[in-house]
Amino acid sequence: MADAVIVVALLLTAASATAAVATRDPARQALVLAVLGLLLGVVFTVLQAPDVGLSQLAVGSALTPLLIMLSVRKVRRRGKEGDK
Amino acid sequence: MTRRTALAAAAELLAWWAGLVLLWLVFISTVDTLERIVGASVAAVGALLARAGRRSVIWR
Amino acid sequence: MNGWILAATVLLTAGGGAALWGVATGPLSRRVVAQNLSTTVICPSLLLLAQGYGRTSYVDLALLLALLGPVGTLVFARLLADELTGDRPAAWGLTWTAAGVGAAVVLVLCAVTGPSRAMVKLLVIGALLISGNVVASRALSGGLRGVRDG
Amino acid sequence: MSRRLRLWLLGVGGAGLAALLVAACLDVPAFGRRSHPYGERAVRASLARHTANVVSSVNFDQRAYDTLGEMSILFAAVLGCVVLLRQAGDEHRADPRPAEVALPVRRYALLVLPVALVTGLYVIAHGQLSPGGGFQGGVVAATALHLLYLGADYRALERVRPTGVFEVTDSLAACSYLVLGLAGLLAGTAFLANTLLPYGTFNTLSSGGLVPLLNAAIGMEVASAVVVLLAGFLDQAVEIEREKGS
Repeated sequence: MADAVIVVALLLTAASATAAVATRDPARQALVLAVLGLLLGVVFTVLQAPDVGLSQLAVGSALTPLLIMLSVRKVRRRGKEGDK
Repeated sequence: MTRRTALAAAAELLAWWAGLVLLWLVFISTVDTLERIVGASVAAVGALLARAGRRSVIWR
Repeated sequence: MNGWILAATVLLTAGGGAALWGVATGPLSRRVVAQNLSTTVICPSLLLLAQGYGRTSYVDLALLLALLGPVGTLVFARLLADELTGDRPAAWGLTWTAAGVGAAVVLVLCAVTGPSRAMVKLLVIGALLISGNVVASRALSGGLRGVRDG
Repeated sequence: MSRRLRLWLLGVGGAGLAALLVAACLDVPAFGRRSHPYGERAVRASLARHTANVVSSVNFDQRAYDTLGEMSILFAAVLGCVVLLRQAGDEHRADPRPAEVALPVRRYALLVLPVALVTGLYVIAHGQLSPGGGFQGGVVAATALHLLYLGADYRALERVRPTGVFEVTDSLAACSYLVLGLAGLLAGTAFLANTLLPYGTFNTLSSGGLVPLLNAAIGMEVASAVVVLLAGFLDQAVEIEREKGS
């Protein structure tokens, strides 16, 4: 019965991955990617792989969103400068 | 750096250092001499960064 | 199937599902709040899993999430500040309930582990999680136009 | 090649791939079976060298050469970013505006900054005992530094983080990983062989021979690489602007 948590974690990860693909706007996608990283961390923990889970949490919760949002900000600023 | 500010700086660093050493002792499971040495040096680096961070934010 | 893993599953399904649904749909302000809540909900479930599997080394995962989760929300609060100025996301009710759930889980686990350094570690994680959650929601609801530093 | 033909080709290719995948999945041993040939040998070798965390033993002892590859991948990636994101001729650096941040947010950032750094270094130091290691701890330590940007403004972060120092630390850490490997050669055994240092007592900080040192080298390398990487991104996003009218 300990598989119940594996099934739930996998289903949530599949749903969040689909949501990440379905979201078109990069800023909103970064939000969904952050939650996806979190759920992947849970999947790795549940499958008894804490090292991989730790890597996923370390990178996915703060570093990836920061990189994506900085790029989005640069592209949006470059867009505004171009129109002026 | 008058004597007073040097004292204040040392007190702040010491306070941060003590707090971070306690934090390190809470984190680790088995406590032995090597852990204490590594913990003390890591806490020192953390204290320096804490002070540098506070000063960089306030000093305009 | 011990109770801890069952509790973690329930928390993961309810909290994780709600946070995922919140972050995937609706206005931007609600999505950001949902992302903040996802950290506050999944960290206690990691703690419960650590207790359920009987491995204290898994507590480091919850510690890391309690530290970096709010940092991720601060990233969004900071870099989406101009888009969030329109509708202020002030979901304080949800924030406090999630913080309450986290606190309850941490206290129960502290009671189980008994007075030891491991219990202090759990308390540190609980404190980091709740303070991070509150500060992140404070940053989301207009924190980044706040008082100018002296 | 009309569009329809292309789609048709994609369909055939996809169907072939799907068939092969299904065939492969049918032959995969059942999930969670008792015998794991690779796993048993890895655990035996790891315990022989008193390394409690088998994953770290595989990473930094049995397959240290692959970790050398991973480290150089990260080094090359950050090098590429630094080259691509440097300031172009027609761009100038505008001084970052000081941002007003609410006091609780600022106080939280200043408080969590050292705690996150200590946690990152804790994860690096205990790489061979509990889950974690150089990669995870390095990322945590690097992200901790950027709390200053999130809690205050970019100028505060620039004051605390001289990019040149971190670039030098990055290459020094990479070189120290190599030197540790060469030390094995000099001592007459193989490159990156874990036969130099005593294995120490099990489950203590000094156990595992070369593993903790390689862990620390990777930790420093990843931490400074991520700081340099984020420095490039932050400069572009916050400071560098194009000349007007160009």
